[in-house]
Amino acid sequence: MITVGVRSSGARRAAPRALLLILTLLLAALVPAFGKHEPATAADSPNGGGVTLRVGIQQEFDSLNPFLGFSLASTDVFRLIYPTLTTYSAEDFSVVPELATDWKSSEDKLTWTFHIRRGVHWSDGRPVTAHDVAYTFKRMMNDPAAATANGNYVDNFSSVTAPDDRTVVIRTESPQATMRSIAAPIVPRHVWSRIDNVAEFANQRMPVVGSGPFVATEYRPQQYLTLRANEDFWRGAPTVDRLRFVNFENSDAAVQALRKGEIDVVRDLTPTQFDALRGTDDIRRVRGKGRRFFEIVLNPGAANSAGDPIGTGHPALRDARVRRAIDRAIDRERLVERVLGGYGTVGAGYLPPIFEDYYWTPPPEARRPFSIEAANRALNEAGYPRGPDGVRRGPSGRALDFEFVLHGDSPTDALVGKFVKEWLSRLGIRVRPQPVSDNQVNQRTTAGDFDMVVSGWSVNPDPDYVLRLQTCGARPKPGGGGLPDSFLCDRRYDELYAQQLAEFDHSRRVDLIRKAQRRFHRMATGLILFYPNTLEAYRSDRFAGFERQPSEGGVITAQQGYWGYYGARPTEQARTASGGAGYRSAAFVVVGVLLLGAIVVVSVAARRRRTAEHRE
Amino acid sequence: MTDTRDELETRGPASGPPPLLRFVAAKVGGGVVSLFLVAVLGFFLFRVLPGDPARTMTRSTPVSAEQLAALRHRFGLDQPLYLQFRDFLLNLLHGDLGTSYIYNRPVAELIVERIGPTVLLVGTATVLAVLVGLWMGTRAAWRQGGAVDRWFTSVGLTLWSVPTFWLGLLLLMAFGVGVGPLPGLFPVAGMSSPDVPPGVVARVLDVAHHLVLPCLTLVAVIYAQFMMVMRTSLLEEMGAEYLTTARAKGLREDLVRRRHAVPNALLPTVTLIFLHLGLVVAGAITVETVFSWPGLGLLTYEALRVPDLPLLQGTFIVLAGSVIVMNVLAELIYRLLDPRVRDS
Amino acid sequence: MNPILRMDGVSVTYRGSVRPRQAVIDANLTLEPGATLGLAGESGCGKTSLALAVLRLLPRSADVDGTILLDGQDIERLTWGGLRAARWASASVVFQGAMHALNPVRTIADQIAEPIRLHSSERLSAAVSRARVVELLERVEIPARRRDAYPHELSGGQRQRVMIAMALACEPRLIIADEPTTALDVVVQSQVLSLLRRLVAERGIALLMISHDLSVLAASCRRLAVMYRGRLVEEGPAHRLASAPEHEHTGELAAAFPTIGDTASRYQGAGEPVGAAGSTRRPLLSAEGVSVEFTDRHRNRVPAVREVDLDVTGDEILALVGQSGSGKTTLARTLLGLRRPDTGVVHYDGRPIPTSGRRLRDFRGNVQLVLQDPTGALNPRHTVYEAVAEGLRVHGGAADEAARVHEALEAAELRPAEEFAGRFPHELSGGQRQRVVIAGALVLCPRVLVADEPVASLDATVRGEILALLLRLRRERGVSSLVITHDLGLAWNIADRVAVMRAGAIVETGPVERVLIDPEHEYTTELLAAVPSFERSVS
Amino acid sequence: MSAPPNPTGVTGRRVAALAEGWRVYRADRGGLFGLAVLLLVVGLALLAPVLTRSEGLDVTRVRGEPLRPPSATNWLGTDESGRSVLLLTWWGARMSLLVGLSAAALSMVIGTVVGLLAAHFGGWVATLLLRVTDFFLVLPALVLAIALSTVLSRGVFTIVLAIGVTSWPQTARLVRAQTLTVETRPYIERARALGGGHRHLLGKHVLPAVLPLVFATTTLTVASAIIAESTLSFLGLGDPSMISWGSMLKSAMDTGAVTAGAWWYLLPPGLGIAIVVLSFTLCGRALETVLNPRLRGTRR
Repeated sequence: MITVGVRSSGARRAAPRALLLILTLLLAALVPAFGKHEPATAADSPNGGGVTLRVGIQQEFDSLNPFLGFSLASTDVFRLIYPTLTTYSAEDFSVVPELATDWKSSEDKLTWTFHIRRGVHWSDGRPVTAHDVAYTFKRMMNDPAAATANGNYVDNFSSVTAPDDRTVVIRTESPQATMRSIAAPIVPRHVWSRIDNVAEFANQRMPVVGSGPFVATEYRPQQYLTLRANEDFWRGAPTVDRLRFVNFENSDAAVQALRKGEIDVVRDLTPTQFDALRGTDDIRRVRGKGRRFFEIVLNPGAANSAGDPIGTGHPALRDARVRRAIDRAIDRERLVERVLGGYGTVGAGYLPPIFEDYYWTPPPEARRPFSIEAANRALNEAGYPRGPDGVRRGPSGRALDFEFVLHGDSPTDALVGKFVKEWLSRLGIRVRPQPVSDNQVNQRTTAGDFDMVVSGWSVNPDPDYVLRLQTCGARPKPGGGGLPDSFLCDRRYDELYAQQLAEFDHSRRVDLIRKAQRRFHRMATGLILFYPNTLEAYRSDRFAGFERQPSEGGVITAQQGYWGYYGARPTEQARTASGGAGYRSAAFVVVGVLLLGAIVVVSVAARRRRTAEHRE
Repeated sequence: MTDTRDELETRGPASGPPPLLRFVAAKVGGGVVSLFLVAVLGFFLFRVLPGDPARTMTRSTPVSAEQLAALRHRFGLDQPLYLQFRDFLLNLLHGDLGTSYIYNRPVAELIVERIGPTVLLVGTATVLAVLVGLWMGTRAAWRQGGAVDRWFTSVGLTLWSVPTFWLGLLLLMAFGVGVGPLPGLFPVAGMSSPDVPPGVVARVLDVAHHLVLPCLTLVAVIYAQFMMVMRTSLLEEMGAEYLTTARAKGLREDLVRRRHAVPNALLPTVTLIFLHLGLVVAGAITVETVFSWPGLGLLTYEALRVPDLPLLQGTFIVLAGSVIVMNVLAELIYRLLDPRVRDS
Repeated sequence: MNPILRMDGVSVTYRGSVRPRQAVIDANLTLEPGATLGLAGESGCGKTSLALAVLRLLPRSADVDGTILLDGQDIERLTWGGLRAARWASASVVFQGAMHALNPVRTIADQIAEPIRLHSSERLSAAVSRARVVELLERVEIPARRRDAYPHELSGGQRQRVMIAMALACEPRLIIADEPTTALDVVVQSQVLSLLRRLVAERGIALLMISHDLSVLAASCRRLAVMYRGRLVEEGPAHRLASAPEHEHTGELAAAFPTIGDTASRYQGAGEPVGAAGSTRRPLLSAEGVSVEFTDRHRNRVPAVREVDLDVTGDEILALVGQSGSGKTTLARTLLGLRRPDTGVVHYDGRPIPTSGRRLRDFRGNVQLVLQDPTGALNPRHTVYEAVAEGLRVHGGAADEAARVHEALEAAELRPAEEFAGRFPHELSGGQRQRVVIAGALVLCPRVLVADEPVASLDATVRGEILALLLRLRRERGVSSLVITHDLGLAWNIADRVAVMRAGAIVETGPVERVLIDPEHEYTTELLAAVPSFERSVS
Repeated sequence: MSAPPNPTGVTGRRVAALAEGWRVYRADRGGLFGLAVLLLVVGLALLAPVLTRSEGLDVTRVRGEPLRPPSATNWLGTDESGRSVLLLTWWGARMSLLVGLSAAALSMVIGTVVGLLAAHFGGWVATLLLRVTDFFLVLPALVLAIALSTVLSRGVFTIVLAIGVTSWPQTARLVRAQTLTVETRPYIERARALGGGHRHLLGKHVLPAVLPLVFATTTLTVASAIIAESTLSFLGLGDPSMISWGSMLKSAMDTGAVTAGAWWYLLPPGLGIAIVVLSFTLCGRALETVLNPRLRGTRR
């Protein structure tokens, strides 16, 4: 032991050996990790032939537990492995049967009866019955943890029963127009009734028992999730044999992987990447309309549900004239061109153009086109003169100096902040962008502690949820909680909202929703800047095409349904090529490099030993 | 003035195990205190942060106010801070680091899952960097001011001056993506390919293939530290009189170096190497992010973006804690290696 | 018989960055087998360079001219391999400061065995070399069981013995001992010297011993050579050089190591307190039952000073002598109020010394400290003027600061004061620096100087001047001195009274003439016996 | 007759001491290179408002096409908003240097104070300070800086704070060691014997002896602070509205410059960091050589 530090000559010679030993040990330490998932993959060898659709994603699966998972990545998977009562058509988002073959509601619209499809089986062979559906909903109603992700669907339920294997009866507290679009995944009762604590259950025992077009078979956190095709899917087996989601930490890595053919589809491309892929061999780009809108909320004088003012909003923003003037100072066309690289639609009413029915643009007389001069004029007329420093003053003499809260990790926010700051400075309004963490953005939004804040929502095919955000009811309760957006609390808007919720006739409902958007636009509490496109790309040598949703200008991945993955059309080349071809050559490269290194080390050492005697 | 030392008396050899035990106890005790401080720091740092994680978790998903309240309750966010702190400490003792917001799973479980890849990456890189650094440092110091010294030093310093993630990006572009005629030799992301043929050898080779670029990046950035430490440490020894003794004995120059100078210079280097482990950890965070290496660093980065406070807190405690543990180990090892402090 | 070492016209020149420096100029030396030669000289005179040149151990920046024949071989013409073979086998070295000359992380047995294995013609088995190591250790009186000890586990004397054992390992014909005992206490020094003397005599090994201490050399060598500024100025039999030096410098060296009891070595004015007897007999600074304890690394309380009573009366020079570690420096710090005694009390002028505030500062003005190492005692960033004025400034400044600094410099014999005021310490010689330190003390007009080894780090030539200055200050300004020293000769030179300290306690106090000539305590006798002197030199 | 010190003589000697230091420094070619580069970069950064027009940074006014390769009009191409990368790099130098220098200054102040106090005063204060220092020394600085910048709102001040309060322990350790060394010097004891109090000792003797080395280390701290700034920005913890080299790299990566092969956007800020950091490191090492003669080349 004494000689450890002393016998250096021995230590020197031992060093390479020690290194080798350590490396071997480190590698050996990993072997069990590989073995862990072996049983799951044995049945479905990676090279067992067939076509694998590999999708690069840049978001983690927050949970594979359908009661807990919120993230887009997770909900996308749930749609593939669990059934839902109904789904949205790939063509135009119309509600179509899925697990429920048909449904009807009572006269008072309070009782809904769904009939469950026959011949559908869970992946472990058990049949899917009405009891599974009832179990799932009841668990969400009774177990708070199970309500985590989809509790909002059952908020209004008073009871759920399954009188027989094929019938589910749901009673609601009040009429609800969205009853036909309950997107909550249905889980097998025989599996989940054994789970006591939903909150702690990761649902990672592979294969996951489900009944969608695919079955999850292998999961490596932060690396990939593999699903195999469900041959017994009631609609028929999917066109690919396997589907794999591969995690990438940044979109550049994903794009490189696409270029090298390591993955087949990539989503959430930046405009730059999208442009860079133009003209690349074997890669086709897909520009789809997005479901998101991007808005700037101007604090109109936030108040809680009791009507008491809260937050630190600037008084000048309570003046709708100021808000409209600000709106006129924002050049949306330029934002779409510079921030989105042209891949987006200029913001208009409220709901995005992907939903053609509801999409509303202001008529010419209501439009507020970009004009700094007009905005300046409007502010002058409204009584906000410029102070000696060029900054306008409100009636109370307070300078128009606004805190603009941004999401710190969002490049889009940062860029929009830069533009808005410059434009408003020409209006005599000082803007101080404040990039903060998402948690803080949300907290400040809820508390009304902002003058301007960036906001944005993904809109479901049924727009009820985002419409409700702008009602008085969405304002936070005095004790905290609540989910406000722009703190618009307008009697006229609320009336329109209530009418559309109780309206079961589609075209009348559309009309009401457009009117509500017009009111929202008029009040100018939320300035809708743009609707970004969803940019995707795929390997055209391996896939001829995908089912898009909607079929006109829609997207491949993250649909409101499973159509994109389910209806992928592999090329002949993809069917015949064997996987893992690139791997062996890579292995040879590594071995070669290692060997070369070893040879160099040995020869240098030998030379040194020979010459050592001659040197001083 | 050494007036407490009595030259007449022969100072005995090791006066038994008690001092050593006391030393070990003191060091381990100090480490435990530091770990506790890390835990406390981890808690308060991340809890004083304003923000509403519940809403962030459900970002852009339709949820009701009731769901949010239930979430806040589930994560204990509706409790007063001191109660949260008490629960945090109690849970920590059981190895429970709370539940991640973004993964909806126990943080401890996530960390255990990711720790292997990080140990592989950081371990390999550190071992390589230490070997390369020590060797180069020895060569550079022995011929101070010579061509070898100048080259080693300037290359090392230049690489040290480059931001880790930027170097990683360049390597990724050059060897992962490929530049001009050079094809992408190495994978751009991840730790293993999903479509590797079965068999341990193939899997190990596959991981090694993925390991090359991240490991290279990390080694390139950190080895200079070890090299400079070794160089300085050896230069300190270069003028030592016992080297003159060794030369007077008729030893060859390389024996003087290997038997006498290097073992002495190595001792202070050991502690400094461990002190620089924090730097390696820092490098791991960025390297793992650039190369999508599924380890703790990447987990930290994931947690950062939200920020997922329990997860950040967990990775903070684990990363800082492991560096502290390594340092305590270093002190113990040093104690064993250096006869001068071994028995005192 | 051929001489074992022969140097003809050897010069050593260092190629400096500015200009070359000649360390050794035209040295001629011859050493017959079995002969002993002492090479004396002040620090920096080139004696170590000359010794290292024998084995070509000088740094690369050194050029050696002339011929050096070691055992008949011209070492300049040897190949590296030949040179390596000659090193240690023909001549070995006992280096100064064995703590640094031994590798701290290897056991002593390992280090002793290294040259044995290296220079052995056949491969030695581990057992053989171990037996040889044990034999060598026993020869230098270190028990064999200590062979696996590391250097730091041994005392200074033992380490030096290990160096000697190592030097004997290959049975060389010449041993070069470079200041082999400098860092050691007198008692240990005499033990190590007698061991070295005995071993070379037994085996007929030639010895070239280098030291600044003429008495040490005289005690060990038959012939002495004196080196001064790179040149050998005098060579001859030891007793002749000691008793009748021809060169002026040899005389200076000899004077630095006075013969105790020889009245010629007593300085003018020593032992003759001036002033009225009544006023001076009163203790000015006194310790009553003072004890001081330290806390060591294991939290044990270690007594450093035990129950000491000591008076410094006005107008006297009191020498406090003792070996290192005897607690004399701690006692001095306590007397200065830099440390608080754990028990007992220190009085100044009849009152306990204050512990804080203004009164402590006033007390500090009266009792001043002069330190061993003048180089360290001056802040290298401060000019002489600033260093001297520092005391005044600390005490609130003085309107006539410049005048008082000037006066203090003159009093410390730095004349003309203007010339020195603007200089930095590194531009001064060692003696001048010590004068600046003294001037810095004098500027406050103290009544007592506590001088801790005031000349230990100074060369022989300067030593006398500083001691004379202390005497003159006593005579002209009535400044008492408490001189702390390990050097009994110094006490004999200038002190009125002497106090002998051992292991924290004062064992004997009395007038110099009585204590040093007719000691009562056996420890004093022991100390006196260990002092090397010309009388006891090998003749 | 009084002998006032000759002020010009003293100054002359101090100048001579500086000249000697400069002579040693000059011998270090790396140090000279670093100094030259730093002078150039700092000069350019200071003159940016004079030599360039800041309108080029205003996203609403630039007319350039986004992400174009270098051309006659834009020598280093354009960024995703059509701004000149050259102009951005130029102005980014200001922010990067500012952050680096301020963070290093903050770390220097904390480190020096803690180190001095820990070394000069014994007892529980020193023990506590030493414990804290050791604790922060082993704590991975970047991890703590990440934590801090997550907690605080984004901005220059946060970055400076996060880097400053995590990088001081090395300085504290160095100052402590140096102070302990200085305090063993006899002149400290002499000053104490002269009656000097803590302020006198620290102000007149310890601090002047410690400061040069502190400056040398701080030079090295600036280097690591600039890297830390870019790393924090890369991790998304910087202030995206400020123009620094780190935030430029972050924007480049966010917009997909790697995929687009926009090397002109990735290389300038990265090279800027590398060159400036290298220069600071070289200067710091050269300064250390000047101040610590032991590091100068001597060899037996």
